[in-house]
Amino acid sequence: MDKQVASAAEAVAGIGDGATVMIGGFGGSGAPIELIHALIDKGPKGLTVINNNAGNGRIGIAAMIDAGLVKKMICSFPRSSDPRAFTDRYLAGEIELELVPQGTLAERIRAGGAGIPAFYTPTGFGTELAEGKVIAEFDGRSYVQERWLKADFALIKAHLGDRHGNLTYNKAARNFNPLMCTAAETTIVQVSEIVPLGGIDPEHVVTPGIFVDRVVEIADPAQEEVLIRAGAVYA
Amino acid sequence: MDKQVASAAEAVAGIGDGATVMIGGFGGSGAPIELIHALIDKGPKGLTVINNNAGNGRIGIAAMIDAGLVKKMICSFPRSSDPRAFTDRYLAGEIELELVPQGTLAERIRAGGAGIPAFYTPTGFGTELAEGKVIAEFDGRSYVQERWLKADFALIKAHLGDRHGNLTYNKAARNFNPLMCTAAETTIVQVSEIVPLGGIDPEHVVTPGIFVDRVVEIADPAQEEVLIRAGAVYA
Amino acid sequence: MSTQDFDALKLSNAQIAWRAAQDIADGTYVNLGIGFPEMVARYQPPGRQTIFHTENGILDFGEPPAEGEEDWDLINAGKRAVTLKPGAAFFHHADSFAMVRGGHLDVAILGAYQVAETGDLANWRIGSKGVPAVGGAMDLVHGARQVFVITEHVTKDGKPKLVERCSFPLTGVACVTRVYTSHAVIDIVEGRFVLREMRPGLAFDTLQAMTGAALHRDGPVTDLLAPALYSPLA
Amino acid sequence: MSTQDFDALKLSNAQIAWRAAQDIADGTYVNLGIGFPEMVARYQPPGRQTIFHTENGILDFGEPPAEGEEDWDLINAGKRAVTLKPGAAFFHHADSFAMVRGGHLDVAILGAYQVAETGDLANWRIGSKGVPAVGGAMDLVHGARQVFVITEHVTKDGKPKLVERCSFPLTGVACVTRVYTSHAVIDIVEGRFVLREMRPGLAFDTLQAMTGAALHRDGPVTDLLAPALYSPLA
Repeated sequence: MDKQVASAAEAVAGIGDGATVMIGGFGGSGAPIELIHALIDKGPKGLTVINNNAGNGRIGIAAMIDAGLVKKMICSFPRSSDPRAFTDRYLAGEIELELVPQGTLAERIRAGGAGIPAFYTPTGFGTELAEGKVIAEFDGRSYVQERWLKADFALIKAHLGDRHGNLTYNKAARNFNPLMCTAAETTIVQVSEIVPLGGIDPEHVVTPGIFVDRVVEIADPAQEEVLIRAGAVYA
Repeated sequence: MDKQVASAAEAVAGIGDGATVMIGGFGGSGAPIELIHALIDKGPKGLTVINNNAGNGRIGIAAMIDAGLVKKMICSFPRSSDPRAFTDRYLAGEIELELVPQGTLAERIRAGGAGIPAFYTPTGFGTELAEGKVIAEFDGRSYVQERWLKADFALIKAHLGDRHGNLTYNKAARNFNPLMCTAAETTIVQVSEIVPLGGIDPEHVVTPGIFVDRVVEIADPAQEEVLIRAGAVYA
Repeated sequence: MSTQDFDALKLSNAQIAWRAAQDIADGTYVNLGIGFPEMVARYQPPGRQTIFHTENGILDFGEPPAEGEEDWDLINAGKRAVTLKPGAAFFHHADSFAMVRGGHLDVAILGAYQVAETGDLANWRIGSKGVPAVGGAMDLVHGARQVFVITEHVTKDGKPKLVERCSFPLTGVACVTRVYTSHAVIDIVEGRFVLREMRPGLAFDTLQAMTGAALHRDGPVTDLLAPALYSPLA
Repeated sequence: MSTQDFDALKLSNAQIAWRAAQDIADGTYVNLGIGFPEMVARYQPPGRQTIFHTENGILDFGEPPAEGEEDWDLINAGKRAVTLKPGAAFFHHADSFAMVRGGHLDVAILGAYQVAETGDLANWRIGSKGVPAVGGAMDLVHGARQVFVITEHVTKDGKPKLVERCSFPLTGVACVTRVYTSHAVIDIVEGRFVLREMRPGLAFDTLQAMTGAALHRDGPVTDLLAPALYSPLA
């Protein structure tokens, strides 16, 4: 069993028009920049992208939007330090938005990975984000029913990985990445280093390899926040 | 902030008659034997105990049952290598049983800790364990609604701990322990060693201290399977 | 008393944050909303230890690092670089919101556009224009044992922010337990604003006039005091 | 053909396990039920790598250790001591059943009291007496992409185990995809038993007579063969 692939381009093979793609990261941490840019090079159209944010500056998800790949964003916070790419298209009616509270977004993805088609949460009850949703009362309190979220592909940034797909993450770059690994039909991971089997202590594995399909080593990966502060543009 | 207590007896203080108590462990691994035995010494009655099994031999949960502490077991598998303590009382109608499929038991506890009052699972649909439960269809498939499970207290066995309650576990002794930490009003943990703050790498913490209330160091803790094979009796 | 006089009696944002910080007990787990609420961390009374939670997966983070020392994989929910204290832990977003939703936080401190006497909070969106963004606000208002709001007592153009019913889109229903304003400390008890503290020199009737719902008294009302503070953000 | 002749043609449990093992592709994730299904691990064809999952929180465990070398914190769901392979991982029970329920396992192999042509499985309880115990059986039948059953074709007293509708309490509805019996390999396709392999020398009519529901043919039926095997558990 060997899930290693040789390049970011090879890693994103098969992501076609209309696919739903989860992309890890929160703000400037944990975004799989090299995989995203390889996907831009490939150029599928009409994608639905699931991420906490909606892209920053002119790289990563923002560059996907600039390149016209994205039909719809599912996210909690499409405003960030420099959200021009999304904002311009959204206000022009050229991109759809499904706004999901951040904890609900995380739990919906977790549910998708765990085979839980729906769950109840207090979050959003009585707000416009619960409009049209099933409401139920448990023990005298009202809750909103939320559905699982799954994707065709997940693009993930991890720290160490092995050829079976066992993964660790770097600090708060963990965020949505381990959840998204579980909820996609095909999970594609870039790691800073591929270590031999057994190189990750079984006690320290954060994502077990069962959730991973492809692993590519990208040594010294770009850090989104650093790129944005440097004014980088991917086009 | 210091969650350390000096002894197992002090750790189980406040567990009174009628309490619901989650107890970690699966088969012979991960059972907090010293905490359980301290609770037997204290002697509360009418407890509801949540564990995967229902006690083995004459120690641990089996000894709790022998000592007449337990009114009801919530578990997935009340048969094991030597389940006499439970079996005898159950067949005599002296102890109640709520039988829950193992994955549903884990997910109900996880839901209790995560503020999810109910969720849907395919597990048990069409079986006698789903009788009387709400059934719903999602995307053409039928699912059973299950409710969260919470407890007044959790008795947990971990490996390393610090005074804030950050924890690691030993191998497959992890099992239900991290979940139960999250779902009890008061979570009581025995660890093999209390290390200084920072002694556990923040990347390797399995249970963050927010889920823990009391930590007691029990160096060289008893291992349930070893005790059972030795024919140990706690009375 | 004129609006100008009312303005003259107000606490600065730093002082509001200071006042809220006094009510955070030793050994508690706290989430501070992005922006203004983050100021609360600066004014923890000496000797008290608070463990701060951030939605993006850290418990027990500390001060920002010196400029140039930032690790951009070590940030808080406001995307600002932070440092770790000994005993910190990392976890993923589902575990992080399990802490929030599951009732494990002692206190969440949030800003507000409006707070209703029912405890309803509006703090995520003013109208229907622009790009909506909710982040973790709707999750944070549920689950924490106490939800504190820190806010000016009135808007910039003098309209009440404490109201009978919110007119802005809601963040949560019946969730706020206490409000620290520029002029008063007010508990929300069974659908009523109960005044606990007010600025010395302020008349109850003036405060009531600047408040969009009835203020109740239930026990003593003491002076709302705060030291002079230099506030780089205020 | 008499029942005695039918008996004479049957595969041993070890041979049934061997036959099932031939269908586990290289690079797959597999959960083996407690007891008889655990035998499948012994008969993996050389050169194929299977990663075994156990409900109690291990991926990629291996053979039992030598006697006296057991670590009783390193056990499988059957509570037997195991060892780790390089690349193993530990996780808690909720993550473990997320793997099961979430469709991440390629194959689950289970025993059976009865299998219905609908794919219904009864394997946890025979009657209403004694202490009921379900463990992970009801979870395992959902989620794995393929659910294989390994079983004798008939009960000890010669009654069919493959039936139109299960009379014993169900473990799951419409979940079994393939059945390996002592006499045949049978797929479940759209609510019908479809015969794929049968023992050489066995007449179709005899097999049908020993089966409690109609056997269909849809393509070639080949010989069910297995090598002679020494089975310490059989």
